[in-house]
Amino acid sequence: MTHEKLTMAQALNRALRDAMTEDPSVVVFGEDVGPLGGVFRITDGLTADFGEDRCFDTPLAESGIVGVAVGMAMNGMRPVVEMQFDAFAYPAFEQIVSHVAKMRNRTRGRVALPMVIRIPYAGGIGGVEHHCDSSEAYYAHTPGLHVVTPSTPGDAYSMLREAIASPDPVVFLEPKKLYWSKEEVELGRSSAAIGRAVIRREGTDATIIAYGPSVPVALEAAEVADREGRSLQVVDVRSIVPFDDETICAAVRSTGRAVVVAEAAGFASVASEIVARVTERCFHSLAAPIRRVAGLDIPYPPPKLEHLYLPSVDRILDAVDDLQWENS
Amino acid sequence: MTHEKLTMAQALNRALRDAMTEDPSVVVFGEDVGPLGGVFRITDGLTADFGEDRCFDTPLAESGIVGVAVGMAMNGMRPVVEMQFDAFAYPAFEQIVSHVAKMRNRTRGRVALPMVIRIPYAGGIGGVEHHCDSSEAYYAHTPGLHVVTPSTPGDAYSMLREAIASPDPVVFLEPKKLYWSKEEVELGRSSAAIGRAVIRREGTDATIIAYGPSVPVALEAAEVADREGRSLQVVDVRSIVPFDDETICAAVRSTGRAVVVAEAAGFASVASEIVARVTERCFHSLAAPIRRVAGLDIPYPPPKLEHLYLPSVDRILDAVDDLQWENS
Amino acid sequence: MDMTGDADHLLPSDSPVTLIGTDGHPVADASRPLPDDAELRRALASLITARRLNDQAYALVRQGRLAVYPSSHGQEACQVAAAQVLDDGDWLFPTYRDTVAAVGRGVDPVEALTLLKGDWHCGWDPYEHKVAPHATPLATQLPHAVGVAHAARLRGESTVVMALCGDGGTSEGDFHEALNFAAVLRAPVVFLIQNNEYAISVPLARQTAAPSLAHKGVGYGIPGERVDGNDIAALLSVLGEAVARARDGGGPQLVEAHTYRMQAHTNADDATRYRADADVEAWVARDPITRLKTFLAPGDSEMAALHEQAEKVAEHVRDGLNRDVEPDPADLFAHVYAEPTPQLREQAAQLADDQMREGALR
Amino acid sequence: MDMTGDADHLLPSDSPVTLIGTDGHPVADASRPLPDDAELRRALASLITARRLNDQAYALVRQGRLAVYPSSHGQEACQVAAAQVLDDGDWLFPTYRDTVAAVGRGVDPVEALTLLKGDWHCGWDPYEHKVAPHATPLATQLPHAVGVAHAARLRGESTVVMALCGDGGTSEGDFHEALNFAAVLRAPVVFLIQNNEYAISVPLARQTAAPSLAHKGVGYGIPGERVDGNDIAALLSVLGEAVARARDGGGPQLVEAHTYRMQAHTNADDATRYRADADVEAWVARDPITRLKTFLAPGDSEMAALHEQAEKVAEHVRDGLNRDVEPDPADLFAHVYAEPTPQLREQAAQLADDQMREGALR
Ligand SMILES: Cc1ncc(C[n+]2csc(CCOP(=O)(O)OP(=O)(O)O)c2C)c(N)n1
Ligand SMILES: Cc1ncc(C[n+]2csc(CCOP(=O)(O)OP(=O)(O)O)c2C)c(N)n1
Ligand SMILES: [Mg+2]
Ligand SMILES: [Mg+2]
Repeated sequence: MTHEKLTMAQALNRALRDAMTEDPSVVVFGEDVGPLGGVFRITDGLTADFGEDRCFDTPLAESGIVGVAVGMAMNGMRPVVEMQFDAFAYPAFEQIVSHVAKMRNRTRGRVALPMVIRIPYAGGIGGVEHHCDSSEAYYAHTPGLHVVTPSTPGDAYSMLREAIASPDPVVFLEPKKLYWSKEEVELGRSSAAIGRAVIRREGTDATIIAYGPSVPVALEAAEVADREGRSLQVVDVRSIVPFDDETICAAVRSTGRAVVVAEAAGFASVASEIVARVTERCFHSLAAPIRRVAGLDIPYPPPKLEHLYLPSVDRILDAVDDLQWENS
Repeated sequence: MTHEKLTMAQALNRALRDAMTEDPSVVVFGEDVGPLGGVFRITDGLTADFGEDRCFDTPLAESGIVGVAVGMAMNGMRPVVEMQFDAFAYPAFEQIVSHVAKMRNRTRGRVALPMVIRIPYAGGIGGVEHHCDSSEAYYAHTPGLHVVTPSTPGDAYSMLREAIASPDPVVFLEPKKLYWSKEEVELGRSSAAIGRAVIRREGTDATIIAYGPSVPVALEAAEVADREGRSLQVVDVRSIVPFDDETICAAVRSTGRAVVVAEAAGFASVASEIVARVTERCFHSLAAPIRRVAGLDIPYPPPKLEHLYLPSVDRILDAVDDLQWENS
Repeated sequence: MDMTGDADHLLPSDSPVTLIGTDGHPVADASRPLPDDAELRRALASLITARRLNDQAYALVRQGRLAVYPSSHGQEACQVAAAQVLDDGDWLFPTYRDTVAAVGRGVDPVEALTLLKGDWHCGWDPYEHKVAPHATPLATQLPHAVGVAHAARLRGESTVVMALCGDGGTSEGDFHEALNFAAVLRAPVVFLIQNNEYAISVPLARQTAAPSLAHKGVGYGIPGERVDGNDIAALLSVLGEAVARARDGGGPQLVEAHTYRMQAHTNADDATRYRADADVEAWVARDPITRLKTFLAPGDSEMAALHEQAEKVAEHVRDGLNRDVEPDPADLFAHVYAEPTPQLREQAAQLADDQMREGALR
Repeated sequence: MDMTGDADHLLPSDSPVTLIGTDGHPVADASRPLPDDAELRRALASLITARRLNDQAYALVRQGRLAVYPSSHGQEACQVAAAQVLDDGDWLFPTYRDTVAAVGRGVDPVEALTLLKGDWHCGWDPYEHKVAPHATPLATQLPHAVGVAHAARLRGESTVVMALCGDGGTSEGDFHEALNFAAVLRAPVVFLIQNNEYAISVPLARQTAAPSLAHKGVGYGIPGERVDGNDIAALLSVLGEAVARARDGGGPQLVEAHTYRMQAHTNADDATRYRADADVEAWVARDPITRLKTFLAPGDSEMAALHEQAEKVAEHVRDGLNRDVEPDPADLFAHVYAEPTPQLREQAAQLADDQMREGALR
């Protein structure tokens, strides 16, 4: 095992390289992923180093990209495709829901689709309309897809390796505001993060459940709370589907209070699911109803107003304050 | 006010006719809605009676249908478009999410899109793959859309009239297995069902919250429970967005126990949202966690197995049994 | 800056290629030679079986053994030819109407009808005969076909993919994207449009204003050709050539076959609402089987043998569909992922539990 | 059964229509007359303002007043012509790169930059000048354009819609569906593709294998034409004719303008990663403004007046963008629906509450 200090963007690039080196059936394609290296440079240098057959630019058509990936996955390849931004995956929605998610089941397991759909998602970078959607609920609600989202460069590397190696299609959501976050990354394949949440910070008073772009915000809130004398545990969901009920419910039972933090509009969201399933399982351990700190139920706002939309340390701490401490 | 005994399909047809008669800007289009009258005959006779300009067949392209409707709505019309089946609305997903839902907000209210997207949805009719999806969560999670679903011919008539008259886009979900259900229908515009849930059956022991195709199943369960000595209240949500917190929370508070019933796969669904929001609001009135009886987290099964997927009277009653009666 | 802009080689011929006329005789000034006798006799056998299969399936619908059947009565020549021109290593991507084409590739007709019987979605192993599952969402199979072809090409294999589509399906965005990808990638795909003049109730004139569907190739740089879809000789020739060209690295091709759907869209459809019986009648005279039979003039015993063979297939289908398979509820959870998620295991256990209790109650 | 299959009238000319050559002189064997002098002088004024606007916006990006700007430097002739050929009652559907076209219709350039400044999504009232909001999701505006045109036509109005699209955008399914709907409905829409040879980093050859983008009309039965996109005279002529034809009930038309994006995709893009400086240099000689200036040979005082006018616009933009607008948080909830839902009212109250408390803390 080697270690290297990498940004999340570099870690993802490294994961693609390592997977392509190990397995000749891994191919990367999408819009601008070739010579340009992708608008976020995640595929930087892949065409130069692996050739045009292994990493190539396609025509500008997301349904086509995903549909062609389905065919290639049917025929022995492991395609990793990039959707340029979250909202630009919507043209591929029919392919994703009606084929990517259903092919294995349709054919009683005869046709597997080992493919990864990489989607830079969520906000916080001052992007204009259509560049900041948190679209995880659409995929998480669709049986047949794995839906994962790393919050650290280390997880980005190992989870992308795991996603590429998976026999099933994985919607791989990359929190674009964390592309430039940096840490020491362990290289090589080893992790089993898909299906496993992780405790990012220990704490005893309440549990903050977050994922992707919201994890650093949750950690910051815990830091502030700590200074104010409240001990918050932070759980990083990482794997939305499959969901790690075990780790997350154990965490909530240990504190008896919880707040779910997610950027997506709250209505009928992954945050709703977490509240519902944790409540179903931990009802009598709860001193207060689980609170949600989610995006507002509005279209993602323009850059000058996005700070009001995004879960913030203040909003998280307010929600924690609301957890009926008078009952304890 | 006149009354007539109509099936839900006839009630919808009547609503279209009455709206088209009253307002010349109402236009109906989609696949096979012209001379054929739609595969479910909801648009039967409209071309003959109102002419080809008012009700017409389009090329076979759902994104085009919705996109053209957006343009027509921008320019003074009130389009009512039909998606032939639930899964065949997915090609239009980008248009629905990125434009239909956002145009008003994008333009600070200057461009309204008074349009209705009719979608026959859900299962229970022995349909093959792609003809039975419960897709409400995708739309309900998207801010900017109204999402409604009637469960009776009367509501079908009045809610479709209201949807067509609405200044906002409405995703109008028609439970296809109820097309042939029949009742006395009050004609003419009057209702304000969008935004309002309704109590379909009074009861004191627990509240069943259901919508669309699940309402008759919930009522049947209540009937059976009644014979077994348990009094179940049944709430028909009707309007998923906007959601009627008031009526639904009042109902749950009155019984202290609740089961949410919906056909869609349960994960990150409208049922999750209902559990989450009712629990948030009624936590201390609840004697037990709210239970969900939802579709399984699998692709909609083939006809011979759909009975195992669908919420059934048995599954509802089992869930009611699980509501920790020993605590009361 | 200027592209060469020459479209001549991409344009289809002025009228559909026909080799055997509606009267069963070779057309006088045919643009190409007839396929050889063995090819045509093989086709005749397939056609007769195909027609019998269509009729049998329709009967099974009436008997309630099949939930629904989209018949290809009248379009059998297109489907037989599509299968016949392929090699073993090639792939076929059928729509819901292309049961006959799938069977032509070797798929067991009972397995081909699994979807419509309601037992499971896809009844056959797509890898066994290299036949993709029936595609229901229109045109969505076309990019898959391109992907399969491109993957094969990357590995240096000589696979060709035959992708089927209806006239209505050409209006979908996926048709456009698939053809464009195929052209840019030079993927070895033959796109065959069975233009049967209707998309359920919608006639071609409401579907497109193009001079012909074959003209749609031009915008992608894909050569288009039109062929009489009820003339199996022309189909074998045009499709055979397209397959050979694709195999030789010539890239994709678009073929429009002019044919007609003699029955309703499915048994659930009422075709009298949108077309006149007389229109249908006119097409009886162009029946693909009658035409080939007139041309080949097979002897009575030869015909008897072919019908006997078809009858065997029909019997096999009847038997297969009359056998009630009790689908296993565990299957619901077994194939969603390679390994069921903890959530699915929980739901499966719950369901098994429910069923046991119900069983106990009975 | 047989469609007439004649595509000749749909095919574009062999090379792009050019009226004024790169040397600024009328081409010898031009296929059509030059627009009149007044038209060309009006265009010159717009071009000079347009170029100034592009430069100003780029400067504002560097100063941090604009988040991002997709420049149309080099493509101004296309956008000026697209606006100039329209009547007041007509509609324009721009992409994110078509700020200049929107301004050409009368939209205040400050309002046109609202999106890129980050204050709100669309800064102008689409009904005021009949300019739809900038469309970001590629090709999605094209079906809207068809809908606006069709609605007008149903009411018997003589509206024509000009729908803009990039070369990359032609690959999207919505391009296909929009053109097909327009053709079948005979909607009065002129589709103008600004082929600037790149979609971000992807060159045209990876986007399509078609003889030209104008050839894409054939598959829909829509006439296609190609025009030199840096020759405003040719653009005014070809687009003017297309608009007149659409207004007269002649249906939609597809026009491909050959042009070039002189700057990076946006300021965030690094064009040196995918194209050589020399390629860009070569296009300097085809600059649309130089060309028209050479042809019209305006006097120094005339030019000074035009530059002064352009400078005023630039100043207006500078002032407008340097003014800090404090967007009102209440706007977040005000326009999601005609009436905020109870849920939105609750969230708005919560937000106002949060802000008040934070305000109190400050
Ligand atoms: C995306 C999508 N939209 C709608 C449908 C419903 N539908 C099934 S068949 C059909 C007509 C298809 O016509 P065509 O492509 O000509 O094929 P044919 O049935 O004539 O063989 C329609 C609209 C569908 N299956 N998929
Ligand atoms: C549906 C969709 N996919 C991807 C993008 C991201 N994107 C923005 S501009 C662009 C390139 C567009 O190229 P082209 O159509 O040629 O227009 P140009 O930028 O050259 O004017 C891409 C890929 C988008 N905006 N919408
Ligand atoms: Mg057809
Ligand atoms: Mg371009």
